[in-house]
Amino acid sequence: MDKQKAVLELDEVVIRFSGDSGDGMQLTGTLFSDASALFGNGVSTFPDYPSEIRAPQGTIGGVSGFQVHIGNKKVNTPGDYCDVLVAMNPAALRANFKWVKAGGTIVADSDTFNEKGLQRAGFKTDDPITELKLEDYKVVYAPITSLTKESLKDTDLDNKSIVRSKNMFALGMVYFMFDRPLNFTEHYFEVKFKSKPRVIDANKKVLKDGYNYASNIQAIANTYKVPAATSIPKGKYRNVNGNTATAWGFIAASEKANLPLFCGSYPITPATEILVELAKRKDLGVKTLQAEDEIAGICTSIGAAYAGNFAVTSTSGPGLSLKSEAIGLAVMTELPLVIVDVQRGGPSTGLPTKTEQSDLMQALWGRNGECPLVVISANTPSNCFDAAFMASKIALEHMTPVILLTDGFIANGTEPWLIPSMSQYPAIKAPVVPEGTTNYMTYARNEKLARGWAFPGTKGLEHRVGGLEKDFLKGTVSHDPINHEKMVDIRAAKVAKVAEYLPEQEVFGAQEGELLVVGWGGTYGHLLTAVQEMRAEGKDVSLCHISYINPLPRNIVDVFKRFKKIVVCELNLGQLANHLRMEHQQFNYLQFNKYQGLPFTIIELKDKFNQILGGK
Amino acid sequence: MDKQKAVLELDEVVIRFSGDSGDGMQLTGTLFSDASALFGNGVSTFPDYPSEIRAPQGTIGGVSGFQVHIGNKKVNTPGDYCDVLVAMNPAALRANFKWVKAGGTIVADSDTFNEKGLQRAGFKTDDPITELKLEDYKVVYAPITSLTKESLKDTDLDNKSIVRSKNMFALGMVYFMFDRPLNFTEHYFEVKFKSKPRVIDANKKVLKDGYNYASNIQAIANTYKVPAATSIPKGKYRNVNGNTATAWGFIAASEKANLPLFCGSYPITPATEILVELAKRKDLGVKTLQAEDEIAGICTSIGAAYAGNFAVTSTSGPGLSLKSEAIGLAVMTELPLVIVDVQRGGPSTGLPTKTEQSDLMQALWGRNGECPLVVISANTPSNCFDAAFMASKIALEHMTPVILLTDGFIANGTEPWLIPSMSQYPAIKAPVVPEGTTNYMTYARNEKLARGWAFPGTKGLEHRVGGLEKDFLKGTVSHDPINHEKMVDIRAAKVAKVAEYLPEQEVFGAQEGELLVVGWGGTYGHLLTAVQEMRAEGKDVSLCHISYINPLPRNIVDVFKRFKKIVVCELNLGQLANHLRMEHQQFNYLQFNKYQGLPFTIIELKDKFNQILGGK
Amino acid sequence: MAKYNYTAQDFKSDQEVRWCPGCGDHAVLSAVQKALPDVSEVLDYARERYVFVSGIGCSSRFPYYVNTYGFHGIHGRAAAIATGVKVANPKLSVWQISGDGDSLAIGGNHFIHAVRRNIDINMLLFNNEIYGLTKGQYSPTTKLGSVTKTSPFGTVEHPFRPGELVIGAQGKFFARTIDVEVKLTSEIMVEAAKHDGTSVVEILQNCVIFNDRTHSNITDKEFRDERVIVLRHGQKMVFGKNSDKGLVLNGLGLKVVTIGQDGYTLDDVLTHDAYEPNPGVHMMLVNMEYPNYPVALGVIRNVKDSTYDDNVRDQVLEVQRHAKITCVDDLLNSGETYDIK
Amino acid sequence: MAKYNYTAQDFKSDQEVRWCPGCGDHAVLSAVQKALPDVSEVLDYARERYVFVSGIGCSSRFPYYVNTYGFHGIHGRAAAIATGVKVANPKLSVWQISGDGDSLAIGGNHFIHAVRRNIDINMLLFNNEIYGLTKGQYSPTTKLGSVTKTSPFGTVEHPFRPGELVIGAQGKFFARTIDVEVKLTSEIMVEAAKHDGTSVVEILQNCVIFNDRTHSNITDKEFRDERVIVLRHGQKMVFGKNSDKGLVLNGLGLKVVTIGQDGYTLDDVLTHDAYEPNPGVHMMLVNMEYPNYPVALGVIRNVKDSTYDDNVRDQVLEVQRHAKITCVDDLLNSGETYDIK
Ligand SMILES: Cc1ncc(C[n+]2csc(CCOP(=O)(O)OP(=O)(O)O)c2C)c(N)n1
Ligand SMILES: Cc1ncc(C[n+]2csc(CCOP(=O)(O)OP(=O)(O)O)c2C)c(N)n1
Ligand code: SF4
Ligand code: SF4
Ligand SMILES: [Mg+2]
Ligand SMILES: [Mg+2]
Repeated sequence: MDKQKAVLELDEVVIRFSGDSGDGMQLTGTLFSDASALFGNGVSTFPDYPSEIRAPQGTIGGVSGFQVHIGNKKVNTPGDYCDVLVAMNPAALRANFKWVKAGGTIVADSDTFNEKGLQRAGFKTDDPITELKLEDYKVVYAPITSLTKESLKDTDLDNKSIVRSKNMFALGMVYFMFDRPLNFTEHYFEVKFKSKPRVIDANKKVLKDGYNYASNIQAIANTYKVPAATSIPKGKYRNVNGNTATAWGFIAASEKANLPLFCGSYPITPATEILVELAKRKDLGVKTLQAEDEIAGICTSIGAAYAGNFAVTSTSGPGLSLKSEAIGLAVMTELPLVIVDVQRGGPSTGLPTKTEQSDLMQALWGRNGECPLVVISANTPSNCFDAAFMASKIALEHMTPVILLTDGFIANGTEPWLIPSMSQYPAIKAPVVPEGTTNYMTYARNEKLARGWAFPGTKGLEHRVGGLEKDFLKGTVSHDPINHEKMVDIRAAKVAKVAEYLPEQEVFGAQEGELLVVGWGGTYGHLLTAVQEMRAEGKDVSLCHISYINPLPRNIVDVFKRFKKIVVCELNLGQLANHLRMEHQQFNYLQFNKYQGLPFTIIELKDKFNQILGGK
Repeated sequence: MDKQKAVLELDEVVIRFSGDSGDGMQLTGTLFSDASALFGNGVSTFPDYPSEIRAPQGTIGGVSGFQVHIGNKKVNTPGDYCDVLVAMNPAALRANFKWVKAGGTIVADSDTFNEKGLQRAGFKTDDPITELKLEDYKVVYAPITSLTKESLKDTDLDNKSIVRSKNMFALGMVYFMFDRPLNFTEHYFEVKFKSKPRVIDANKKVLKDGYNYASNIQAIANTYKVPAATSIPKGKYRNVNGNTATAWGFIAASEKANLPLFCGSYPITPATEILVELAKRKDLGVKTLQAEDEIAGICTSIGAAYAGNFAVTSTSGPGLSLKSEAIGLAVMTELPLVIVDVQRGGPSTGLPTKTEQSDLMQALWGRNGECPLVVISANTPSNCFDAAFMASKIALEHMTPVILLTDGFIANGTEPWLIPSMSQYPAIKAPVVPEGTTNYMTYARNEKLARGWAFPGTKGLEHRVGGLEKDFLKGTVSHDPINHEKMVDIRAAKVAKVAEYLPEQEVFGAQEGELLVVGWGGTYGHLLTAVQEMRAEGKDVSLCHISYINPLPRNIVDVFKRFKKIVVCELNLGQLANHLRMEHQQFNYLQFNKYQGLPFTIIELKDKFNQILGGK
Repeated sequence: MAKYNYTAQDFKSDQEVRWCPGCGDHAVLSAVQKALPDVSEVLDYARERYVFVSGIGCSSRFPYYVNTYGFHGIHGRAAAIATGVKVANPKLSVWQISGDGDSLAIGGNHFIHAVRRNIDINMLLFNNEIYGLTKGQYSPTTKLGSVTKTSPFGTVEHPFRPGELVIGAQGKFFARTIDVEVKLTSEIMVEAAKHDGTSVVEILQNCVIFNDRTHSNITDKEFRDERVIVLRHGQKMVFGKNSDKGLVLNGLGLKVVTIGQDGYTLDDVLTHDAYEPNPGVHMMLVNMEYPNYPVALGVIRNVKDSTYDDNVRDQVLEVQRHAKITCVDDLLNSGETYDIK
Repeated sequence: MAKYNYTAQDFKSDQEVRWCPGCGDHAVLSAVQKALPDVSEVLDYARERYVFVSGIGCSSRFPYYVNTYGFHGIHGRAAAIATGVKVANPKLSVWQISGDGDSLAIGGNHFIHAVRRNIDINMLLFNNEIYGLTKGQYSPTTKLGSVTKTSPFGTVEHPFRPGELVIGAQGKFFARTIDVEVKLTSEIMVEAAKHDGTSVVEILQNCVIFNDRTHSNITDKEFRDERVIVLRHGQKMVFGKNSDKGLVLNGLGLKVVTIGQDGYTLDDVLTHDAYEPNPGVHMMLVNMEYPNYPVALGVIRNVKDSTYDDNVRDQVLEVQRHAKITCVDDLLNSGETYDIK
């Protein structure tokens, strides 16, 4: 090992914290990323936790990880591979070593690398480093558990609490390695444990002792410095994950539409936090109803929409399946409703805590009959806010259900977000029928082809809606064949017409050329980074990342035809590619697909693009 | 009116019986079609009834119709327009006049054309014929109600029963018009009312009196004769509708597979009769469970499949929506299961008693995750038997859920069916794991990529399945990324592989040429007739009617490339066309779509095909 | 001092009523249309405040025929839709219309959860013990052994007793009536409307086409008085053409006695207490079946408790009283933020 | 004469048990694994005859850990899947494993219908009053006012009492136990297995992570004896560390008395009759709540009635005895046919 010590300046670095589910790795990673964001770095994070709450201690099944990517400019992904891995036990090492860059640094708690620990993690020898062929890596074995105990032996904390503080010792070490100030984290302790001064002191002490220990030992070869970003816009920031941003986007839409927000929902990983976030907002008058199941979730929302609230429902893939029939009812009754699907690995229960983009076809087609609706997607954690806002605006102004697709990766991932002001957002004007309107025709339409929305309780607008086919104007039940044909057409036309009110598709990079990368949803950061890097290398690659999937942007054909080749990249078997084949058959769509429950890596993307460019 | 009377010989004729829901038109039509079938005609029928059980008497909403097409050779559709309309009241006339061929014959019960009746039916004048511009039609006003009363005045039947017999009077009239013997129908009375000789006599009398009345009056210009078909294969026949044939196809598969049949289902129009038919078959050991809802319907079936029964579940579009999530479970657990969807007009509750083909995309894609399964369709009422048999064979031999799509039109329609012998059908061999097998690997696969099916209760084969992603071999839960990718691929490959075991696609007509008509499902009779007629007229048109939708037949590309133009005809907005665009993007697919809740007419099909041929 | 002066006519819509002639639904519709003017006066509800929500079934066409707001939902989901309507706008008077299949088969889960939450809606359960609209399959209330389209050899399932299920789900209001008793039905509708919380009204309804006379052994005029007992809070539990029969306590159960016989006097007869929270006696009353007992009609259980919609409203008000965040800008700027300069 | 001589070990699978350390599920698993050898002897079940069916939730991972057949279903559908398994092969001994969310929230409908049908399965309801797997949202059994992830200001819903709901759905067998009482749980499992029909066993289970100590005011060792009563058929309803407390009838209700005080003797104390079909007393027993009453454990209700699976089997046999159609060829040629010559 290299014994020299110096402060090296880096453009970016990726750190992965990993340990048992009970080791507090999510918190440790969050604190590190918050400190880095406050320091002015570009930051992107991704938690990676098991579907068990707490699998048996020390086993691979129970390993919980949290990856942080920081940079001296905006970073768009949490990073493919990490420079530093913190492994609180052998299982964490075993589960994560393949994510460490060749020659990277591994900080391990040597106290846990005993016979029992190694065996639980499935090691066959007492030399995990050799066993995993990590001889060329920089491994820092530190007795973190015993040092933590030592550090806190004079406090009156019980033993369990003391041992639980070891993550802060590790964090202190990492802070030293990356030349980070401790004050942000110390401030966090002060707020969090306001009424328990002794706990504050203890945490500060462990953190500091970890920091000092790292500075004292010779094992840490270098410390790194990732300077604050200069290219990042100035202003007030917060870190935000996709689920919180989604919830807040709905609340923002409710404010702009001046309609109470109602969310009928049922918990499901990884969408639950949207409901959790909304439930907190009684201060803003948000009503959440945790229903008995997903069907009741959407049906209460449909009832609320009929009654004049702005209604949303949140779920993940299996829940979207259950909501299918009721979505059809919302289409037929032409009520505004946003259904957000935080996609996860499928089919069936599948891989509930892993990410995937495999619900697109279900969103487009998963209902009986010709049953069109708007489908849009979100790109990044903070973009979930805008996507939720736009989904709401479309639903309310066009009187249609909208499915918003996010995914586990952006739902749980965080990034710094330049806090917007609501004054920057457009008004939302639903076609509410005013009291006093005479001769209200339930299915008469405005220029958007939206019907008028009359609220129960309003005198003179009494009317009936339902799931049977509707008369073209009156909205009464109609079995007339020609009326049905007209209604099928107009429902399709109404959705198609939304494109006229949406922004045109933008292209990152050259506006014409060799290769157009097409993507959608949560792969944005990876696709952008890959394209950026390749463009920096002089390659003729551009990115067309589609947010509006149905209807597609009105200029999409113009965009496509300016490129020689198109490659559609998705975390599924090619669902957007198929959608494009249906909508715009004239183009040849190459595909790049991955379905491992994991995001793309920049490396595999660039390999693929280079191969396509080379193979022309 | 032409006063001459003669027996004219016709190749084919279409008769439509229509009246109030309570007027017994379904029975009347069925008796006429049975008599014609027994006589040796080609026959095809279609009932057309309202979604109300019994709407108010005399209103349009309550009109129930039954159309019968008979010919001197096999007829493939119930006919576009009718030669003769029987209208038991003004509402029936109003609802059906547009279905009468120009100049056709209308037989009406003049007793019901009073002020009240006309008004209920929405006539504004007392002259419905002029009001509907039917002056050029042959209208036979007969006082059917009073003549029926007269006919039965000496019986001891109560008045209500007497009036209810008027349909038999009308039937007698029609029998005269078409020179039909009465004995088949008389025999029916004898069987049906075995223990009530007076009822037998009364019915025979009314029928005869109707016959005689028609022969006596001068109003009936001609009687027609449609000779028995000579081209129809000889043998033992029965009339069958699609739902019965479907149910029987499952029972046949159960016999061939030597596995008990289980059906968990929930009633829904127009699929209910499958469950009804299966419930009758306790004699053959069929177990039906009328579940509390569609989800329980499929889940009990999945449980039964796990336990080693051959399991099916029946539904229509909204029910298929509800089953989505559980279908994913069947895909993941790789259990055999047939889901039959009798399609109806959508979206949502839509037009429950009308036909449509708009659930194809839902069948293909309506589930979370990458969740492939086999989708096949049935073409005609009697073909439902073979389709259900094949769906079962595929499910059981390939260990996969199969969705069988039929529709309201063929489910309720009937046609004569040359009764097959079970010896003509192939054996069904499910990959059941025998007791004594050692080292059973739950997800190890055979040459079809089907896993072995081990029945609970068998010693030594204890295993666990479920909805979480499965280990490639052992079938235990696996969160491994590469394993997931392998499993997504193999599930897709398993379904794709089914094509190797299916018949190649056949083409009716020339095997290459100008225009290939592509269709699927219940439009077969109409497409075939249109293509037959055009070929007879010397037009270069062929028909490719696809039964196996996913996977498509392995020679489909070969078929398509031999034609200059392809037109895909469907009762939806173009779902098969879109499926073909996804699967075989290289061809240009013209479309002809209709979505009025009605079948195609031969006329509109031929117009369209001629236009395409002309416009080349 | 009548404020609205509505008549039944005001609650008739222009839609043609499409039930079979002779269907019990007609009578129920008319009873409801007769009750609503009273409800309006008693509770000060203008016509536009009513919303009728239904599922799918013959009975579920009901909303089309009432001249106010209406939602004809999907099969089984009426309770969930109605819940959403009520929570979204608690000022509305929400009426759920649902058949025995709609509310107890496919809709069973929403039914028990609405009852448990005690959301303030009025649920009319049209119990014809059959699926009418789909033409005669058995339902969860069909009597054991009945031959129907899907049970050609008789059903093999024990039916639910709706009242028992309601109590099992913590129901606070349960009433029972029969279609032909229009006056009693109207009276019960008013009581249901007045009750805060989920009011379940079971209507023994005749389906002339597919299950004719299923209730006839208690509803037929000639012996109805002897086989039903109409319960009214605070009144003695007497019945019979001559009001000479009564219910008395017998150990832990109930017994039918003839007043004046075997030493029983009117004093021995129980007085109906619909307000008793303990469900014990109400459970016995809802479970009374002919021929051992008269079938109980009227409001059997009517207990005050907090409602879901009130609780939601109170909680929102309470939180808002102390709220620091009052608009989205506040929210976005709350918690951990930092400045990049 | 033991036939199988199984031990608990025979029912342990090779899968690593993945519940949190301290989770109540561990104890239940062990109780079941201890009971199955007994069940096998008593009912003559070989190991391969058991099938464990579950939904989704922490508790629903149970089947992976039992070395026999198992089906880990989808959320809420365990009762429906288990029903299908049992009807398909009535010889199997079917055990349903399900959490309070799985069986009473999303699975509520299948739950009440399985109970109503009296299908012969054993349902273990792991009631931790929380959604464990999804990390701590309230469930339909969460106490009113509880703060959870989705009720930051306290819940506003009245919880179900599972036993009450079971009786409302015509349940014939209901028992209650607590996770830590491994012996009692094992004993109840054997009783549940012996009962023909749906046997519902509510297990008061602790979720150490998201709802720690929710049952502790009755399960904590130091006062457990004073706050629970273990009911056994035919035995007096006595409880307390010194077995000096008992339940007596008090009008239409129950009352806790101390034997030897206020003139109460052991003779006054009720004897538990689990076989009584009339649900009156059982309803009171399942509803007893601390602090007014001790919480009832043991088999509270155990009533014989025909089961769905037996009825199905009997009907098939009966029909087949007179059957004219015995194969598909018969069927195709039955009814109206005709010859074209
Ligand atoms: C999802 C779904 N499943 C099934 C149906 C078919 N269906 C419509 S109404 C009904 C049952 C009707 O019975 P009930 O609720 O008792 O009402 P009734 O007609 O007797 O008034 C059924 C099974 C449907 N419309 N939707
Ligand atoms: C269709 C569907 N909806 C929601 C979920 C998410 N989910 C999984 S388990 C669960 C609840 C778990 O609670 P409970 O049934 O009480 O079991 P416990 O974990 O407490 O044992 C939920 C909401 C899911 N997996 N599938
Ligand atoms: S079928 Fe029965 S329930 Fe339906 S409208 Fe007719 S009589 Fe009424
Ligand atoms: S989260 Fe709770 S219920 Fe789930 S395993 Fe952990 S302790 Fe048990
Ligand atoms: Mg009904
Ligand atoms: Mg739970």
